[in-house]
Amino acid sequence: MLTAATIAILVVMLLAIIRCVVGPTLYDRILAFNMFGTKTVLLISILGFLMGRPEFLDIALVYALINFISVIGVLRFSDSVEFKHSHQDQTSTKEGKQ
Amino acid sequence: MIAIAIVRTKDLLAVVMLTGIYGLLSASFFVVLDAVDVAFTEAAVGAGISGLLMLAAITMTGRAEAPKRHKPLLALLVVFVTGGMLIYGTLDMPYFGSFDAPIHQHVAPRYINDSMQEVGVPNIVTSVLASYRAFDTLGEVAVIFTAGIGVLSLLSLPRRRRSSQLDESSKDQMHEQHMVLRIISKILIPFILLFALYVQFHGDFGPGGGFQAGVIFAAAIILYAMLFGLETARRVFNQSIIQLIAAIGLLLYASVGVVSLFNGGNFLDYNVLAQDPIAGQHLGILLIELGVGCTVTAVMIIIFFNFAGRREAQQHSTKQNSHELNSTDQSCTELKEAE
Amino acid sequence: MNLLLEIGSGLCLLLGCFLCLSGGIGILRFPDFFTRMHAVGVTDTLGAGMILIGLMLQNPEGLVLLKLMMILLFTLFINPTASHALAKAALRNNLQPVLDKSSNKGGNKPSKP
Amino acid sequence: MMLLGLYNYWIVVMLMMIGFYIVIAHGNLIKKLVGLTIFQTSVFIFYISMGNVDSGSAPILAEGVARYSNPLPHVLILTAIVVGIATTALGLALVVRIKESYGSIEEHEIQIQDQLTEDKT
Repeated sequence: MLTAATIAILVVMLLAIIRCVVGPTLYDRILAFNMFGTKTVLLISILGFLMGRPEFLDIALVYALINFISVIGVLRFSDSVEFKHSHQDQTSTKEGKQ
Repeated sequence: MIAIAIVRTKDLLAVVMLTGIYGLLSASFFVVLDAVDVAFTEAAVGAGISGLLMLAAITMTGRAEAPKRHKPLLALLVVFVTGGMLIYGTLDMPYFGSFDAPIHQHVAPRYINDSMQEVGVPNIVTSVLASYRAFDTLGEVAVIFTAGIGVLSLLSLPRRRRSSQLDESSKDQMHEQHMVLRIISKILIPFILLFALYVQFHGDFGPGGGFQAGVIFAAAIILYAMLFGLETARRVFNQSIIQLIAAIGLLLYASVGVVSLFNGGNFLDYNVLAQDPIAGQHLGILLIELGVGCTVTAVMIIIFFNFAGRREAQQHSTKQNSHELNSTDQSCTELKEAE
Repeated sequence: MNLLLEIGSGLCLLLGCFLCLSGGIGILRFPDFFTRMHAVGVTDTLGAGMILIGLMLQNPEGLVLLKLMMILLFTLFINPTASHALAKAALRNNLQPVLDKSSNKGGNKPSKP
Repeated sequence: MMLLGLYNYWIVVMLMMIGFYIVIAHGNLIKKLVGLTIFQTSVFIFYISMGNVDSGSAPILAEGVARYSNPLPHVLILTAIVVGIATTALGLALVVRIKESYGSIEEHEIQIQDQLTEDKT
């Protein structure tokens, strides 16, 4: 059961990475990043159980917190950049779609 | 893997996001490879702080990357030749996970077998870090300290008080925008700080220690600074006090060594710190982990504050230029300074 | 009793996996940012919660349980908050949702590459 | 079949070369720093994978665990990560200053500006 869960989470992580690489806008990427972080938390907790060393949960806890902080940070910093370079961003997304 | 995508992407912000995911991924990799402490550090550093710093730098320098002028064929050639040579070199290496590789023969068995008797700390990584190779760690802390000073000297601004209406209005606007975030963070920040302390003092028994705890602590304060404004955070954590803390951490570490010298042992030999060698080891490890934690926290905060302060000043100056309020503002600040 | 716990944890894990997978497919297939966010924001929290509850049922003892509960609590706090902030920032920076003008056949549109 | 046992080194070499390629082929200074970070991480993975032992466990002493992976690389890398972030921050600070004085962070533009000033003097 745990192994199946691990595999499922790995698949989801792969999907999130694809979205992060493709993602037309910045926010898609942040979304994928957030999701990836959550999945990493789950993955590490499950791995801890699989290996029989539940000390790993500390790491998962750190992840949950740090993930939040980095998402907030990205949002705060991206505000100003987005305003400054909104024109460029549109062109770059067009390039990305082609 | 992701690295290839990083090569291809021109938009630097996207690159930073990918770097963050890359950090998370490599940390999971470390977990799989049983390196718990390393994964801990990489999680805190690779996913959080480094991404934030790069973002802060990018907001100051612009995000688009210029197209390449020259063809990268030569670079590709160099890369492939080097990579081929390196792979050829690995053919003689011991197999992955094999037990009798030379790395496992030298000092590692002693650490694994004897550290419980000699140091009395279950986490071998901590005992090696803080006791067997303490001198090494002292050097690393000194390097971190030096880097913090370097950033300080490169980016610090002359101290002056910014108090125009522009700032106030933008602050109010921010207050409106981040209502939910602020409330949630107010709940979360104490937990993060508490958890950092837990990591700091539980490092003997589980994964953790001064380095990780310092980074987590700094991350909590950075969160505070991001949501409540840099000025507020600066008022709480005075810059000069933080610099003092950074220095004190390093000094604490070194002075533990000196004290053990005075007590008749070697430099950083904790056995002589107390009557019982094991108790001495515990005391020494506790103290130097504390020193490491102080220095790392303080340096990370210094780095972030300087980046963010420089950024704010830059935005401020562009705003001022556009409004052409230079002279009045300066007189305002001069008045404030005179007060 | 033990069997019951085992079955319960298995069910929770299965449900969590299903939710996560649907979220993953959602993030890849939906046409624009806001629908993607909807897919992820909803399934992610519940999926993570389910998996964590499943793990809790696996090993109900002391510190491990406490830590798992902390993670669960943080996830419940953090995920909706992050989604909220993200949506708000996206809306403020003029990212328009793609509206289906033809009719209410939502979901039939091909997703953008 | 024998060669498959070395796959961890190949991953490391691949990552290292990708980082190396970014450093030498891209002109943007921040991109170069990202490349350096990837290079760094590849070295970390190299060390950690060398310290790994089959069916070994994390190096925290516990009852009933016979084999631990090698703690020494973990210690080295643990400190190296934090030192790495500190030096990266230093590099970023330098980049910011370069941007302020040159108005650009592209390598060739900076070189052109340098040459112009040299020609003038």
